[in-house]
Amino acid sequence: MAMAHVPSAEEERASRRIPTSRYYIVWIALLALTAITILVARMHLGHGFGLVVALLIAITKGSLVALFFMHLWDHGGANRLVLVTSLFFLCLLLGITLLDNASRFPLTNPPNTETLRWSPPGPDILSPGVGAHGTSSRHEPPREHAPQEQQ
Amino acid sequence: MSPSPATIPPSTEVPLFNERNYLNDKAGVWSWLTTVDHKRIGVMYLVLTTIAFALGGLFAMLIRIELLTPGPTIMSAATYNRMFTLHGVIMIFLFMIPAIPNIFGNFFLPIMIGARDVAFPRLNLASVYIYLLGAGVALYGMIHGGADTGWTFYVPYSTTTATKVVPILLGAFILGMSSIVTGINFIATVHTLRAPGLGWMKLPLFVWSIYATAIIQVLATPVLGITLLLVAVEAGLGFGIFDPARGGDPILFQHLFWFYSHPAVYIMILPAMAVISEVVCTFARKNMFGYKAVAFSSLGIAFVGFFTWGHHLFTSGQSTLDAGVFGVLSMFVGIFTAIKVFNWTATLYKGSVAFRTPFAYFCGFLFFLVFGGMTGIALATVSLDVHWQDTYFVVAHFHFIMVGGTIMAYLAALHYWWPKMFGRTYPEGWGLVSAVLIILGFNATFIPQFLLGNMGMPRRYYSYPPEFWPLNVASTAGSTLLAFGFGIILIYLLISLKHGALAGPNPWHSRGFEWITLSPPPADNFGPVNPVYIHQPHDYQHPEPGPVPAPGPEVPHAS
Amino acid sequence: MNELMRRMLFLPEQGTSYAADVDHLHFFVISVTMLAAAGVAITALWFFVRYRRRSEREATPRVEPTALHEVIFVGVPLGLFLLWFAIGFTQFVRLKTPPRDAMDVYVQGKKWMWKFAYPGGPNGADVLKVPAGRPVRLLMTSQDVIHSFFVPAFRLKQDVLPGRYAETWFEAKAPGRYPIFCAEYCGLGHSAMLGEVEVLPQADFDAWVAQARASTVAHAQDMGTERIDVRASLVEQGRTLAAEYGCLKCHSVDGTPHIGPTWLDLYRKKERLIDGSTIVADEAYLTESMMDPGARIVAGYKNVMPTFQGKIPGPEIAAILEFIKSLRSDAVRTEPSKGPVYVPVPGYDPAKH
Amino acid sequence: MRAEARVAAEAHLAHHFPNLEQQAHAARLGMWLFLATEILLFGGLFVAYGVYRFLYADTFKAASTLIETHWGALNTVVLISSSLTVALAHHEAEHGSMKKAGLLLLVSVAAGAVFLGVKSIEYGHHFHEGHLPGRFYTYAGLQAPGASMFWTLYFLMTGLHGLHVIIGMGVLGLFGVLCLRGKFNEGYSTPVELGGLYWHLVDLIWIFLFPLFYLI
Repeated sequence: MAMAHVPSAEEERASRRIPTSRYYIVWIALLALTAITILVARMHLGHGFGLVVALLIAITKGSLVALFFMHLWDHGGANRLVLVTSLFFLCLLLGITLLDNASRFPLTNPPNTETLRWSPPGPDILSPGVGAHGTSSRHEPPREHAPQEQQ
Repeated sequence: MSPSPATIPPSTEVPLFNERNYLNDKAGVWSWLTTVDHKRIGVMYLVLTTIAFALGGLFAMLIRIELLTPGPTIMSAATYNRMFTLHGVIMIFLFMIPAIPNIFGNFFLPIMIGARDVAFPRLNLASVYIYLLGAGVALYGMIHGGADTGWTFYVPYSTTTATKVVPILLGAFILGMSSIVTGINFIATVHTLRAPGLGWMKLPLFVWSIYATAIIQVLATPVLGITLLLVAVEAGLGFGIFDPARGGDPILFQHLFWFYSHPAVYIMILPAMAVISEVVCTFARKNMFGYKAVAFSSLGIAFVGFFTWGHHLFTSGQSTLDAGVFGVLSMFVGIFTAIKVFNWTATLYKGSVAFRTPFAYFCGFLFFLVFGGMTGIALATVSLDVHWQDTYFVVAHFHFIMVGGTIMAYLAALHYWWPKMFGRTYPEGWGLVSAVLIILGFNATFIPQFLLGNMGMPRRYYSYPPEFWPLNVASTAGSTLLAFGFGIILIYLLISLKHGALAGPNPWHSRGFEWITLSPPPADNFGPVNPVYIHQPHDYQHPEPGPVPAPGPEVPHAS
Repeated sequence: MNELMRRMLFLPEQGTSYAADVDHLHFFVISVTMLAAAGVAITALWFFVRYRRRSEREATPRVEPTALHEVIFVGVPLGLFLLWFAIGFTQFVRLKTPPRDAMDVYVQGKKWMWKFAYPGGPNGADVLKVPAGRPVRLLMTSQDVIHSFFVPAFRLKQDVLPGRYAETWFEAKAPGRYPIFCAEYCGLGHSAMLGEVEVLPQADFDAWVAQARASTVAHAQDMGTERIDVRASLVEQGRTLAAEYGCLKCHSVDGTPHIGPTWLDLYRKKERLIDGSTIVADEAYLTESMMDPGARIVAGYKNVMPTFQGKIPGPEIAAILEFIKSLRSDAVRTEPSKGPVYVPVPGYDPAKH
Repeated sequence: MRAEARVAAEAHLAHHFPNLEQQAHAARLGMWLFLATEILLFGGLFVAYGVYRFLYADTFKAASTLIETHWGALNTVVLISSSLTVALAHHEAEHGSMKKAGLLLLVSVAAGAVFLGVKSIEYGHHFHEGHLPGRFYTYAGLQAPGASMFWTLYFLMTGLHGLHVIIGMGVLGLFGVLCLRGKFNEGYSTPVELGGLYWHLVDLIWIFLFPLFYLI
């Protein structure tokens, strides 16, 4: 940061006249990208691939909005840092949490087909119906996925 | 020499007590309720957080009395569960998080950087009212039955309990907004309102730490906000976002919750480190040994603090791989604290050390922080945590950091800056007596809890097997001493407001930047002239300039 | 040395080989912690004594650290911390990886008890019997909220989550009895959710299992179509019956408001009726409410309960009443239950397994 | 800048700032910090979406076909265009054309209203079909683990976004009216800029919500 009270170079740059045509160009680009992402979705690419393409297009669109409509292209400095930092920590939270779900003991993930296969052998003490004592009255028993019902 | 130019007229008379100050500049209750003066807002926070602290302390004492015997002592299990929830919620959201940043940060951060107010004064006032609103909503919940979930609000317990958990959640959410507003204000202030000559590498270390705290407040608190809202929505409407019966994942809640609540620990301890950095320099009469290391370690804690939340989940069902990732990252956050501890200690080397009450608290702080911090490292050592997780060891560890760290620093700050804030000194004798009482009482309260944790006593236990009895009695006895200590402080500080000796502008002969102005400071902080900064803070190498110079003549904006 | 440190730190006995290894790391870490805290405190104290202020106008030299200082300040603790992590994580991976030959036991936590089931029977509550010297894998789930299965003597803890399984394992060294605590806060009875691991010599364990399975068959033959295990306490019978008759569909037992008044703390409670009068919910009123529910309705509730006149035999009414009477929010056990621990499963035929 | 505009703008200078540029810089930084908190507020929901999508990938794919893409596409176009008008309004305000700026802001508010109208049509359809969160989920066509979770996330995320649209409309409407009344001038149009930043963020979040719920 430059000395606090002196308008920085970025501010000087920000105050010079920006042609309105720039906004229109960005707008057209955003519309075009929207059309492309819809078309790509119609093409039914592979499961993961479609997601990646859609997110890449969304990130491109988001960057256009942030850079030109929100003037990060002209301002920068601390403002850019703030945005980048917040996105960084968001990715961190998302990344490590997903890593956890992907790598934990498989039965510790919420019921999926894998869990359903792991119903306990022998007498069933684990079904919620048997000891109705603690079942919360506000929720129905976990019908969608109770392991023992899949035997 | 201090941050005033060398051209002070020698005839400058500095009054011992600044008659026309921020306290009496405008009169009347209304002028307080609508004030945008950062100093008055700091004082308002001082009053509010003291009330919260007294309430939280009362609950703590009731909890300790209940645990005096293995079975029921004075209350039912239902009441006990509400007590520890309220103790946690009040102490964390109403006291720990706002206390040092909102009282001393508000009061001294602008003064230290030569600003006449924070960047957004009206927003600053709004944060007080948001705080009051949040406290009010939480209080409504408390009066109408309270919540019995613990301050961690773990699902699915919190979404199925019959108690009034929704108002408490909303209260905590609103308090979070107050915290965010303060954080935004501090960051913008430090970026845009530093006085001429005050570059980043001349900022007082207090400002560095508060700045780092503000970064955490801004980036972490919103995640807590949305998490608490989701729990409230699920408890109130049954949307099932964390409900296992509908495919929800309770561990996801824990990830989101600790993504805030682990950095929140640093929201509580970084301001304490901020205070200690000032206190140690003043009472050792030395510049900080390794200024840059201490400054950047604050930012380091703020940054790495975001990478370690998963060490609260080692036994929760989180994956082994994640446990490893969080385990190793947690080790790095300890390093930054170690740097600070070593540098503070080294600052005393070749200093001129005066033993006053704030310095007594500094000594306590140093020991407790090392012990508490290293037990934190021990807890983050994955296999050890399996035994300690959710036992009294954890309780003792975070109380060592919170009480032994934050409250020691809070008391140090209170004594250190009391003369500046109110123009009068506290009685030194009583100060030392209560400091000794508190440090002894603190050890007696929490060291037995470490041992209880080792024995395997889980936390949040209303009753316990008889083998845990003797250590619980010791802990309760210690907490009584602690309560006495706090009581004494409250009494003598209140008395000193009227009857204390006049302090003068710089009773400690400190070269910290906040001491250049009068005591108590005038409403616009510096009078007619703006301060100009030439030296680093705590620069004691120049010849003693006599009584503290009044702010020098205005220097035209240039750099 | 090991024994001395363990006693000094108030640690419980080391019931597994894993526990001993964890304790050694514990001693290492805690010793360094105490040394560091004492070291910093003593250094500070020495500096204070050596450099105490002698006059109010003392000048001090400016002392700046060299790069070496900061490298030492960072390097020494970081080296120690990473060493601890390396040892600790290796141990943790060991705890998380059950041996292939481990014996499985299913564990279910619920408010506020532990249930255990062995593949092939039997099952039961509160006491987990395992053979000594054999790895045991626990597959654990919860019926309601999160609990945490904690055996201090084994240095073992694992949260138990509803709707999914968690796993952990241990190998008990020697026969003995070790307490189980619930370490994750789960409500009113959290501190009473106690249990016990009973470690038996392998031969005793085998004999116990064989006997329990045999009595299951005998029991199934004896009991015929009898639904209720008459050897259970009246309260336990009442709990089962209440579930069976559907009482719990409308009455909660944990204080939650529902279609009917909660049973928690209901006995001897003063209730306001819809006609404005009050009544003490004693045995007579509770029985009347089962037989003729519409007679006296508690304020705030609708007359929707069907009558159970003639549908419940007398002894069963008594059992349900006993169950209601047992539901006290302040009735907290401080010991594991002493009741009939292993109830054989009626109708279960071990020959098939 | 013209001299009289400079004088008029000085009236907005707070006592503790040395000059207007500095004050605008602080306000902009404060706004960006606030936007960062908004990003992390939504971030919690995006993480929940990520986790549940990971766990119930097929169910989410099946559920997303129940949302009609054309409504989402229309709303995307509406929001992007309103972002353009807001950006233009800021541009005009900075160069002193307050009337134009005010009108452009009011156009943006109208676009926000269109967005909410379309959203309410969609919501009505989902209510009718029983595509509802958690315990309200009654749709018989898709019964699989995680099906109700998709709608929980859909309603929470679009609902929170809709709330932001409403707040944004209020803010832009207020500043639009103030522009028309001449409360701002060439030297001082910071509120218009900050309100615009808020609106762009609302747009930016929708840009991510649209593919996550409507396309994949």
